[in-house]
Amino acid sequence: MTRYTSATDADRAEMLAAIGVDSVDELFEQVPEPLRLGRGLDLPDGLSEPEVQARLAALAARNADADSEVCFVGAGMYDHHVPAIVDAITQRSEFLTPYTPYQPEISQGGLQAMFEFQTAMSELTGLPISNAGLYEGPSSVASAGYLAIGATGRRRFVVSRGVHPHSRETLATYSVGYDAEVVEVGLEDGLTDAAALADAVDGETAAVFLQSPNFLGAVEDVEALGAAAKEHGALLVVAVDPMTLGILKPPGECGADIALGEGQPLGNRLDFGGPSFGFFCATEDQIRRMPGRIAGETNDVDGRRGFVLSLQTREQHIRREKATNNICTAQALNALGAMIHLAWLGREGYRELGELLVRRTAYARERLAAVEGVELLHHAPVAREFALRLAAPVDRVLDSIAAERGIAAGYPLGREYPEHEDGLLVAITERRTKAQIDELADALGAAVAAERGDFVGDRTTNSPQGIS
Amino acid sequence: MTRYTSATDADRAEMLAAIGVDSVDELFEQVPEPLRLGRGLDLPDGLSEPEVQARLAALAARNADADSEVCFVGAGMYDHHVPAIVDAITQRSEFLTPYTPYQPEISQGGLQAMFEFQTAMSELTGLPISNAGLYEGPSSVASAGYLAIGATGRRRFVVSRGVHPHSRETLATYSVGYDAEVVEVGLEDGLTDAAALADAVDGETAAVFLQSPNFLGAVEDVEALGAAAKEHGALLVVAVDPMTLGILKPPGECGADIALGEGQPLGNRLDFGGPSFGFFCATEDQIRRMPGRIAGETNDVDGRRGFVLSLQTREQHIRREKATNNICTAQALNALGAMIHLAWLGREGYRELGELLVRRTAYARERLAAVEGVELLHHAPVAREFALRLAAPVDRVLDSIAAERGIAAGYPLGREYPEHEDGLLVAITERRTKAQIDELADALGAAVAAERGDFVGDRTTNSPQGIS
Amino acid sequence: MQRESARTIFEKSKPGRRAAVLPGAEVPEPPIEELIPANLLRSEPPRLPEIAEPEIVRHYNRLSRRNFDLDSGFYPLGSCTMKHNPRLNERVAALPGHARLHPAQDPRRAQGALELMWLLQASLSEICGLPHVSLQPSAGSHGELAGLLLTRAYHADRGETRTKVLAPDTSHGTNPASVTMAGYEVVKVATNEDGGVEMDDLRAKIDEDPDQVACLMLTNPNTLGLFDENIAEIATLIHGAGGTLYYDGANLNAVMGHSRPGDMGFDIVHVNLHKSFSQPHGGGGPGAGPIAVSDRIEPFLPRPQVLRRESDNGGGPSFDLDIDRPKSIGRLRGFQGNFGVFVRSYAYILSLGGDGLAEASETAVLNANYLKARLAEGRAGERLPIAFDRHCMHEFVLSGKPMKRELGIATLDLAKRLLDFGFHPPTVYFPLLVEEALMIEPTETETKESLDSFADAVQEILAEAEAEPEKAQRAPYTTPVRRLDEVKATRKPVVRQTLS
Amino acid sequence: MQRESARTIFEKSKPGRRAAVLPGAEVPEPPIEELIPANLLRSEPPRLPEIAEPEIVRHYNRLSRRNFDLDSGFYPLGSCTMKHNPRLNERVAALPGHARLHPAQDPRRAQGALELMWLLQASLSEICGLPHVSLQPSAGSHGELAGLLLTRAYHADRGETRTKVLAPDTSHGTNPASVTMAGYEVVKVATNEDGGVEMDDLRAKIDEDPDQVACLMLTNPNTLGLFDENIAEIATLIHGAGGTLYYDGANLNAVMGHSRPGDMGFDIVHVNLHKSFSQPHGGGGPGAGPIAVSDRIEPFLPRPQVLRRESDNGGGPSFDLDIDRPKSIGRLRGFQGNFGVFVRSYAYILSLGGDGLAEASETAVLNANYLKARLAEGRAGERLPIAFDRHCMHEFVLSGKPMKRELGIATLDLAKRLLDFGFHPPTVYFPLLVEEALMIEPTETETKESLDSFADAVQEILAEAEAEPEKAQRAPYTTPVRRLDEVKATRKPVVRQTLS
Ligand SMILES: Cc1ncc(COP(=O)(O)O)c(C=O)c1O
Ligand SMILES: Cc1ncc(COP(=O)(O)O)c(C=O)c1O
Repeated sequence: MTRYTSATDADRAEMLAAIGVDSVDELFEQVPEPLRLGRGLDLPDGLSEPEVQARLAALAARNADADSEVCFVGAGMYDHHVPAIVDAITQRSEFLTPYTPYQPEISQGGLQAMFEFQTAMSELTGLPISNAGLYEGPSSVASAGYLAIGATGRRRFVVSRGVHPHSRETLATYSVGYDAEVVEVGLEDGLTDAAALADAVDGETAAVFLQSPNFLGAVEDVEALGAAAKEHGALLVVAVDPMTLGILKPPGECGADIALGEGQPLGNRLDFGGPSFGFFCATEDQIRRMPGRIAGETNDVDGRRGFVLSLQTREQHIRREKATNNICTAQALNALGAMIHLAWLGREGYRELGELLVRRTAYARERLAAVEGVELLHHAPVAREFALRLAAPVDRVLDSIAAERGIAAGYPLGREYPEHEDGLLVAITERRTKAQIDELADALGAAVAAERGDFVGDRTTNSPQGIS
Repeated sequence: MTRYTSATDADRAEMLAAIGVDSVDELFEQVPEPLRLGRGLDLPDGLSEPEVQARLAALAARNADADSEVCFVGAGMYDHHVPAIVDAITQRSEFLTPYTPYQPEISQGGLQAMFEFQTAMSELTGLPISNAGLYEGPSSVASAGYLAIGATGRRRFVVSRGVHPHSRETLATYSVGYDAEVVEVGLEDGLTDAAALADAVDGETAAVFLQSPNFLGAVEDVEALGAAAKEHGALLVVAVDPMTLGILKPPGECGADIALGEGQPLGNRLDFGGPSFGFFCATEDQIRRMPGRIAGETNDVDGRRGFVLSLQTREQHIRREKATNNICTAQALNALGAMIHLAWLGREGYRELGELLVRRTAYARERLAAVEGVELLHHAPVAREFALRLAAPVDRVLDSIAAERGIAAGYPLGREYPEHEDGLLVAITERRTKAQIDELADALGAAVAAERGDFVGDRTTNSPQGIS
Repeated sequence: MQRESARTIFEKSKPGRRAAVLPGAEVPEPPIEELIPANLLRSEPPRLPEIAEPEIVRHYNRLSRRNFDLDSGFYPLGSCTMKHNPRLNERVAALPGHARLHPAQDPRRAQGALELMWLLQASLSEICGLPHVSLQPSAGSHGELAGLLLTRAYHADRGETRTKVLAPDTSHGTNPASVTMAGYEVVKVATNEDGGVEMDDLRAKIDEDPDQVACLMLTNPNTLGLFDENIAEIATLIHGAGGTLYYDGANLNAVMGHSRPGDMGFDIVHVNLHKSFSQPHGGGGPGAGPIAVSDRIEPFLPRPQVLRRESDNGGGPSFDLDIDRPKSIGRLRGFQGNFGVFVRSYAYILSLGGDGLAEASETAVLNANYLKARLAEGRAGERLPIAFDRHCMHEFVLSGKPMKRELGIATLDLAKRLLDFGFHPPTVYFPLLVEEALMIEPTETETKESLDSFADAVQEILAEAEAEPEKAQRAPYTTPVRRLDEVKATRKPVVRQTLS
Repeated sequence: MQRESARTIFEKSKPGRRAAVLPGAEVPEPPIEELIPANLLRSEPPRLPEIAEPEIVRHYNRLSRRNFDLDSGFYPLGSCTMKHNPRLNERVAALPGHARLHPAQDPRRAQGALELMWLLQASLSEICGLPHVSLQPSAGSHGELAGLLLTRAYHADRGETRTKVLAPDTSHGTNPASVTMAGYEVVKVATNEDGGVEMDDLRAKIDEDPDQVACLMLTNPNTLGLFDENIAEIATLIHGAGGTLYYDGANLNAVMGHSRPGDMGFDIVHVNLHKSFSQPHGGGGPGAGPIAVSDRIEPFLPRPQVLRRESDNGGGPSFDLDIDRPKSIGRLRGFQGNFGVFVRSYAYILSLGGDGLAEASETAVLNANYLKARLAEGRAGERLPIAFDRHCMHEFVLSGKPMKRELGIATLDLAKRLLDFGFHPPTVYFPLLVEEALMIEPTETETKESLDSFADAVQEILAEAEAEPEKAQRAPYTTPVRRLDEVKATRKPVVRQTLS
């Protein structure tokens, strides 16, 4: 008997007898001898529960997490408060342990939650159709490309450089398979270059991809930018941050055909990047091209209301090579967490949260831009994240602030935007207080000053370089 | 509307109308005007969920807990591993949020769990009757005193000094109400002085109280000591550590009338001392004198098996001033945790755990006693905890080891035993590895040496005095 | 809820199965007999179940589905304050700094915990209107015992010995039980037609032998849900006789931020953190029963007490545990009390704030009066009259006497029939004074819709009973088990499983 | 399970209610229009539900009770490996150092996370017998797509363009779907009478145009639960044609520690961490689909890859994220993959150890063969014959064809009737090749008792159907809803709630 199993020696004997073999080895004889491993796996012996826990805790202790540091890093995933009821509910066995609701009669809980989730996401984005969730943000962007090819028969994507770099890269990766071309349009003072975009879109364009707020935090004028797509019959695909949709005009009202995004800010942990979920909403006419599961309302033989996986004919189980997407296991539990978070926020709370983010962000942006050696990287309107330019090496400033103040000051834009080696992206959530913002301003001032001193003059000042 | 409530203005208006009043204030008019507070409570304004969490996390961060220190402290509560399934199950709403199972038809889950718990505790102690749990250890000792008075009509308790100091003090506190006398019997080389005990017990003695392993970790010969109680018709009450009963002879086989103890080591967190639970087992003839809830098996009108709160006629709801005890709300959830832990350990695992504790304890005792400046405080057999004598001030040694090694080295016996100002009590659990024990030996050697140096000679060595 | 037949975990056991795997010994493994004398050892391990982890989880998950809980629906159990249990409180209580803190930790390394206790004490002190608090008692009844021992110590300190504790006939059973445990004699005081203390009877009981009056224990609002308007006069009488006035705080949820026991004249108050302060009830605990007391009682408080020291050097204050309290009644239990409960309740107080607590009480009172009004209508108004017809506070008591007489269904039948409608029934047959009593406490966290549907259910059951009383008499029908034979369970108690 | 009628949370909404209270702004509060141009702002907030916290908890707790889950009972869903989900893994995944780690954290301050990924990669590499691992794919199908894009990159790097991917007709639907997404054409390969690849057909399909063969995707044991004994020869053929061999690892649970895909000749393997490695299925995710590959495929792996650097100064190794991979196919998603899933699966591997994994597979195979034997008896043996009569590995496929013909009840009816017996039905109507298929995978964590009672239930349903086929045809009866109109749901899809 190994961990989590029940077969005692007596059980084994009875079972082997019923099967009519003498040993389990006999059952493995169908594996040709040369292909049998013939040795134990070269892995450590199993450990007891307290030992495993100690081992994992020791690993975890070597990460600087958002409890041990004050986290101003965003770049697509945000340190939002996850309401306690989200954990309490999603950890219930009944939600945690079943699989995809193939048997709707005994899966009404999960199916109804999907239906509610779809309703909520549809409300958020202003588009009538939502699926029940995809893997995460960037691969959802890539899936939108697949849909657009199917819908338009074209194979050319025009993508704003304001779209998350991971999304752009994922779209490019997938596009090799799609045999599609990806054309990028640059930014001007933080916003998608409208003229360049209009130039880039043509009659061969399957879709135009925008993000708002974009990666630099700037709120795009999606409606205006989208005109080029409309004109040429391309789909308008807009990636959005679900925490801003209480405030910003929903993509559905801006002419978007598809609105999608990374769902992490809604009820999901940071988790070093996953699992979270992607949401995916579209106009009515795309319903049979949607990727992923969709729950639908129906009734049972007694007329009782119920929910099922609807439109399964789009999916790979039935359509196989003609499926609208290959996605199968997705992120149901994460989408449930989002729905609970949204219900907890509620109509008013959701709007208020958006307002809180916008106001604290405005305060932080002004406060930080006023720091000596710090200036705005762009002047476009922002909602919850903004970009600065530092007059000192960004990585060294970040190291110093982390080591001395226990603050993760932001995301160094140079990682993905060579043109912004001096750029720092700062994100705000409702967990970032005024006091923390003020301390960041102070820390940034001190660190930039120290590094500039270092840089232009004396290199002996003890600017920290190690990490805590 | 305040937090967690639902009454909107519209609701309020409708409800007031139905009641026939104009305002809620009118309902409060039954409180005479001079007794109305007439001002707001002098408490801070309510906080949002993330703020409350941050506030509590900041407080928690100022405690050195058994994750941040290696904990060799015992003294009645122990740093055992709580299996993950204990948390997962006890946090289910269905166990967490109902109250006492007054309506058995909709409380079969809780009642059956109590019945299982009683069975398990009865097995552990070797006594036929168990209740469903009391507050915690020491007050269970005091409750045994009340039972003994009722059973014998006598009002004199003889208590070994090996019984937990908190238990002895609690018994003394309650005994003022019982109008009972408490007589203490000392220890000899760690064990209850058998001759003194025999002298102390007389025909007026209601009960003899022993603990095994006792507070100094020594395993008592309960059977031999108990003879004095038997002889004089006093009840024999034995406090036990539930983690040792896979190994040690159960009190029921040693002539105990009552076996009880602190339940924390079974499936309960340290929690700075509570909530945990007390267990309380007795011989058949005490069944109608037992304190606390007892679940019993019965059947429903259709013959279906079921469980109810049985023998409620003992309890205060029915018996009022004649109740066997005043306890009402007890510690049901904590007892459930214990039952799950015991099921998880299982028959073999429970015994193995006892063996592991005994062996690691023997190793640690030998290892630490071999350290220069350290010797055994007593030579009696031990199971999971043992007492040392240090040749340097215990508090200073503890401070030093905590600050320099992040180890909570043990419990300073001087806190409760003035005769053992130089005593240190060291506890072992399955979480304490050989490596940790070895490090403790090393740390103890270094600290004792440093403090002795300090003490006899140079006070300038930098022995730490602050705390981390 | 599940209808499958009950099987205990012992019955699912099979020799050789197990869940736990333990760490290796790592140290020498001599036979145990070499470490502990054989005569002190156990011969056979206890017959704990042998079962693998997956089946343990299934077993207890299934059992859980045989429980009705606060998150399943309306739970108007009078006197129990079944209010919402915020999961935030569970989360903060589980932080390692709280949950993994050893109770014997050096106070200098447990400053956060001691400060939290101090802050909770200060909050309860303000809410109760009494200057000193001990968090030690583990539940309400433990607080009662503490209060009575404090009373005894207070009188003893003045060289007095008093023998009697007064309590109204509506008092909760723990009150008289605690009185006896504390070595006093209970003297019952009658209830007047407004549901309050019958003043003449009180005077008579005091005048009998004022020197023997140690204490009067009172719940206010009382267990009828009514505020005793004579409380000031009662206090004068008791204090005049030299007794203490004890406040059973089970009903504090009615008056938080509106009226304070200290201001009413009470000397000692217990607070059930598992009622007004949202600690989940856990199927019968854990809870906590802190006590708040006046200056004259303070010297006798249990030890240890949390001590706050201002810093000499301008830093923050520090906290310690004070055991040097010579007049203390001593300990009532081990360590510092149910700290995990303190964390939850303090989080709750922080969440609501002062105004929030006052609004919570307001809404509790509004909800109770609304439900009372709904149940004064129609059939319920006739068959289930209110015991004392006044505005109530946070709860109210109906009498099923006419219902029983006229329809032949007892309060118990109504309660059982309510189970089929998906409600937890009210507290029944308490207070004893009201015949066929139903004690209903909705709490502030229920919606108007829940109250309405409960009222509708009661009306429907009464209507049904007119036509078909057996329906209620034989209820419930839809629960995992139907009515259970409690008499058998007490006559021939089977309190553990027989194992082979 | 509950029978109450479904109401969505939107239907429980009432204007003005709310759960969340937000922190105060703390900063100046100008109108939002002063911060963001009005034309970019929303006019009306989305109509999210308005509801207080207690009712949200009740709503989702109630919904949960309308789900059957792994902890409710036997869940032999073929191809899905519904094994026990240890709660230990949930606990360690929730540690703040894991759960609260920002994905863009500087690798130097995320060393524990990167080391954990590296350790998991090393473990999967050993289990699969392939030297390199990328953890990035989010699920099995994502791994498939990765594998096909790797194949494309590999061939492109050699200057080749190939267009065809071969897959047996028993393959899972994600395989062909992934093939199309990756820009290839699917070529079906037939199944032989032993349930394996029909070698002649395979040769024919290859020979048609060997230069166009990019890849063969195979599940082994295949979706019939049978190990393809010709795998070595298959590998030779595919490699001979220049194609890659892709292993769909959904069935890895059969062979852990017994046989390794790398040793069988596979170039690319995906592993479903939510199957063999105990990640809970979450009602349809999250999961993860790491891929293991051979040396020749390694240069093309997605980026970033975890990099281990030995220390120069004798200290421990350090870890980094390598994005400088010029031949990489690029990213398949954001950040580093489903890290929380990695934590759980690594904890699982640590718990079982090498031998434990091998024993898990052994017991999975034992359980499947035992259940197969029990279902070869009596009525089931007659009406539900095994599709391919050999010893199976961890699962097996029965055909309901005789049952349908002789008793008039379809596989679907049997499945629905099983619901009334408290079981989750097997996977049905897959693989497509077997008529009226029932695909049964008990996993290693089930008890013999569970297997026996499932077998008994099947026998009983068949017996019942002889007398009364309508019983199964109209089943289920005891579930929260009965058979649902799926046709209507697809014809006139209602995929969101209409709000007023
Ligand atoms: C009025 C009243 N007094 C005292 C108690 C006893 O409190 P506890 O159960 O916390 O001991 C209760 C509740 O059970 C009560 O309702
Ligand atoms: C055989 C087989 N292949 C592929 C998959 C796809 O895996 P996933 O659902 O993780 O994308 C599955 C499971 O759903 C499967 O059973």
